[in-house]
Amino acid sequence: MTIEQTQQQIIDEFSMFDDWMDKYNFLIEMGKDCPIIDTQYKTNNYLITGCQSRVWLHASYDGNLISFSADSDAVITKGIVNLLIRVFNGHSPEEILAADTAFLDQIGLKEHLSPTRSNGLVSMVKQMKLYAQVYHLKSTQQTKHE
Amino acid sequence: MTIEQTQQQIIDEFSMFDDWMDKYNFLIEMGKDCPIIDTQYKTNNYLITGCQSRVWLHASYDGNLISFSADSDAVITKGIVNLLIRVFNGHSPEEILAADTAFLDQIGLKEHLSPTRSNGLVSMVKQMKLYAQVYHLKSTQQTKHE
Amino acid sequence: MEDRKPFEIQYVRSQFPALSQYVYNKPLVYFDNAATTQKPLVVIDRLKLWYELENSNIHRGVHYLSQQGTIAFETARKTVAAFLNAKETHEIIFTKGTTDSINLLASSLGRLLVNEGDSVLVTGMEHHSNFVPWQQLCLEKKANLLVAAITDSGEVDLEDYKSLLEKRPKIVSITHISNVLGTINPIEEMIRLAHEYNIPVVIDGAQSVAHQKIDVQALNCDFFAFSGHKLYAPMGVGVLYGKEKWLNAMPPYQFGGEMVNQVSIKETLFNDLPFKFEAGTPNVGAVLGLESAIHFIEMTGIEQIGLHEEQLLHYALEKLKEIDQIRFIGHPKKQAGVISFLIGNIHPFDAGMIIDKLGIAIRTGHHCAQPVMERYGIPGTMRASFAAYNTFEEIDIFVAAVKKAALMLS
Amino acid sequence: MEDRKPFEIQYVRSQFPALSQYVYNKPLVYFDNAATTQKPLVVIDRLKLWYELENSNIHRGVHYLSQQGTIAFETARKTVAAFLNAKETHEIIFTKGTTDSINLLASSLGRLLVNEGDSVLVTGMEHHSNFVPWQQLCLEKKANLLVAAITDSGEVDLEDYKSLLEKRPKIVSITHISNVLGTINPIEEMIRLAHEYNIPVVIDGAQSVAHQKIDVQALNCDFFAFSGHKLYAPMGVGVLYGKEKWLNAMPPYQFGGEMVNQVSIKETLFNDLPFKFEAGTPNVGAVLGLESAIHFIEMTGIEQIGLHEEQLLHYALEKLKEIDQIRFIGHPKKQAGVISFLIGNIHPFDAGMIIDKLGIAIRTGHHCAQPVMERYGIPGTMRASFAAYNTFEEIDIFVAAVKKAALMLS
Ligand SMILES: Cc1ncc(COP(=O)(O)O)c(C=O)c1O
Ligand SMILES: Cc1ncc(COP(=O)(O)O)c(C=O)c1O
Repeated sequence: MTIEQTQQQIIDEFSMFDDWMDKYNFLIEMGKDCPIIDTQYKTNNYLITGCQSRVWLHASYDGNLISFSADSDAVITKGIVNLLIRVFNGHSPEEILAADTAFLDQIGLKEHLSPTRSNGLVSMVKQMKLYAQVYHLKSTQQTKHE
Repeated sequence: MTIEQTQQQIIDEFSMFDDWMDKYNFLIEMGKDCPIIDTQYKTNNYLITGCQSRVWLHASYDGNLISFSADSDAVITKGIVNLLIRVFNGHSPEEILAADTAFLDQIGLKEHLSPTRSNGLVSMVKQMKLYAQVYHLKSTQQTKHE
Repeated sequence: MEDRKPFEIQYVRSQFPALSQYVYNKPLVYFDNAATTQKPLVVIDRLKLWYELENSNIHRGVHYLSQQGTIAFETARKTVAAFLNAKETHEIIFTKGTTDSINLLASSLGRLLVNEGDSVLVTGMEHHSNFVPWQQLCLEKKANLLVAAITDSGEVDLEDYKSLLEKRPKIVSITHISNVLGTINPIEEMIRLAHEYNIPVVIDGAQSVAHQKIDVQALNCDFFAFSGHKLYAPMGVGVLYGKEKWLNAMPPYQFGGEMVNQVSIKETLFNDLPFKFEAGTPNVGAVLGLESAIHFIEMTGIEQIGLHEEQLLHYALEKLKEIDQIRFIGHPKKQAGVISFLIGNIHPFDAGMIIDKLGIAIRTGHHCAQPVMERYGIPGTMRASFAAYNTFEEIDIFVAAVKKAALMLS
Repeated sequence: MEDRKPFEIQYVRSQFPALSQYVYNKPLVYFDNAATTQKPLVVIDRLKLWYELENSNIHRGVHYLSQQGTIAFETARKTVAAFLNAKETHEIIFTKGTTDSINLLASSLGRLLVNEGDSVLVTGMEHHSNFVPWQQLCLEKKANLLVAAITDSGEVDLEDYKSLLEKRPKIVSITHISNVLGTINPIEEMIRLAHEYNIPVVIDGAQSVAHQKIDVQALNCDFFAFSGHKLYAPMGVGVLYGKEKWLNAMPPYQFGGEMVNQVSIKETLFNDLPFKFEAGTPNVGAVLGLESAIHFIEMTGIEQIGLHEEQLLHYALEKLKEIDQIRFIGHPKKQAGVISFLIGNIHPFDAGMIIDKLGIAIRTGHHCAQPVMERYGIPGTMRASFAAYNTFEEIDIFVAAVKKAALMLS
């Protein structure tokens, strides 16, 4: 599935919820399902700043695709990270860099997109794109070296 | 004349003026008539602070009565000082200390009484009373010594 | 309590336009009063009148508007002095808030009193605004910051405080009421103890001034700082009360118009109190708004307000106890209308998001008091805080919301 | 000029409630705009709306009002950044006014750059707020304050300025427009000259920002400071623009809530820009009012405003020349809508009192620029200063009043 397709899938899922309660219950469930980060990465180095809850995010790269794992001490935050991971996981750095995140607005999480929102959704997206940027540079440099 | 009598006289004089123009013209005339301070006292020591215009005030004491002289670089200010001098001149320290200055309000100079009014009317009255205070202490101490 | 006049809560509420709004289609329950209070009509109208008809720059102006503005501003200073029972009107300095007041002190009083090897004493329950300025002063001066310990129940450990006083700190700066724990500190005693060593005491009154009568002469504190916006007044104005002898001895903080008497290329002579500490165009509108807020408090009755808030506190504590796994952070013997709590291991931010969706404004997080969080080993708390206009019904709605959040999150 | 749109002065005036009042039974003529401007309805209404419906403490709050307030506040920051054409939004720091902005710089930039034996360069036409902070910094650091001379016509002596630059001052801080003389300084050139030595330049824009388009990137100044209240905005808010690299390098100024990332008993980690420089609860209401004032200016057109004020200036200068013994203090080649004058040897305070009684608000005195008074050997001046809403008829009334005062006092 492309990034856009996953985003559309999430939009469809959320459209079934009548009210915010169902939506948040769903996020809470997603939070429980989050691909848990390896404890060795649960350190300050992997901490995303600017959040009221703490979020750790790790990315690995197989030379082709990136996979993410994360954790947070707040479950709703974890649900939101997990949404992002579902969207970006298993894509190339270039695809991730090119993607937009308007779907968050469409599923009614717009309020979380404010740069000053203390859950740091914006910081998370930034961090994921940063990983993609780094791996993108790595792979282009490797290509050059070859 | 007592202090109260002079004040009443001034109130009567001002009551003849129909508008502020006449009043200010009168103050300007009074400014020109101000008992001019001896140039030796036109120094920073005799300067009253807190005025937009500069005012120098000097007092002398003959062991019984105080006389004041003053100058200012602004003529309306000088007119106001002169009013005060007319009221307080030739009175004993005790009379001056006991006097109030409500007449200024009654002649329509109330605005000048605001503590932040930059012509420092309040500072002038304070300074005159301070002289009276000093001479009062002097005379009571002398009495004690005798 | 029998003979107190009925507190007309509906009348009080009717004066606050912000309270009748809906948030997410639910009537707003505003329990974030320790962060800032809503504003009564008298305050909003005062601001409006100033800007519609009276606005001008004050002091030194000869023209009518400037004169009238100056009188109004200086009258407001008298109102504040009377409100705090300051001895002299010029002991009242207008600042932009508590943080500004305390930074002024850390700079000016700090330069006057603190040298290398000296120390400054605060408590472990300070807001960052009464902690970081002193910490940074000490770092700069190579002095020591002494921090009086907090007990498990959320009170200052007076024995520790006394033993730290023996180190003869140059300044003691303590909060009157903790913005996290609600603790009302025994500042009368703490001031008395510090004065035994002739140490000047700064009181951070940000959380107390809207809730109980403050008498700076009776307290005998050397300084008292608060923010207008936590006292039903506009943002952008605060107060620093200081004893005349200290304010006279202290060097100025900021430099500029109005605080200056005479300037030449070579040197500058500073103005007298209070102007010495008020550089630049003051926030006249907000100062007049603060005066109106004080009138509102006096009309409503500060004792009545305090009593009402105390009843709200006890009612809320009782109701919250019904919730499984509720954990109160701090349960001091004397508590103001501030409650910090957690539910089991639920993250306060999770619960806060759900409670928000129910139309209730509480605060979650560390409340700018990270040393307190560290003390209790928690990431943050949920905090509900009350003002004159809150009701028992609002507490019912709030407790129901907390229960719902607990249910969703466990 | 032929094809400019007609400037609808009556429409502009109708937006300012304060202008339609009477003072001493005479229609108010408000010519004290360099001290502070009157406020348009959009600004007053914005304040009202904030306090009636939106008020809350921003940042870090999860609840609805706090979220919305935060978004509004940060959007206002963007508006200010666009208004000044700053490269980055976080280069905009909200302060309480120009004086606060410059004191911040004298403290933070001063600590970063100025040491014993160094120097700081200002001009002889600075407002005390851009003079005393640097003077006191130099006194504290045992550094030298260099003061560029002023010519008889009221302009900075550029040769003197250049020769002082050769002393390699660490900071140059200059006013864009003199609040006494109306001189528009050639700051583009002055900045360029300073940059040849890599010296950062601070611009005091208090008197310019409401009268001409400011583009901080085109100017290439390192800092630009102004006050909201001189720009049709409420009191209690100012701006400090600074280039990111400087703001990042500078130590914080005040300490407290919001500007802190992490606090422990031992140390404190500071927040990123712009929050690093914004300790304590910000004046949200006034910041939103400032945003509305910028909208007012943009709707009216800053070029239109500037042109209108220029016409008022020239008309007033012509008219005043009719008066016997009129003395203009300063007659720079490029002059903004600020006129300082004297009549023969009449004390400005005397004349000011009479002009006041005729319903006209002008300012008399040293205008917080005593070094300028010293330069010209005068006790003070009368100053008339114009804004978007002033009219030619008002100038006629004003000139007639000056004539009357001259008559009464000679
Ligand atoms: C105890 C205490 N001190 C200081 C402050 C800081 O007040 P302000 O942000 O108004 O400067 C607060 C406000 O949160 C507080 O609760
Ligand atoms: C050139 C100049 N700089 C600085 C200031 C100080 O501004 P504020 O009093 O708003 O801080 C003024 C205001 O009079 C000014 O004209």
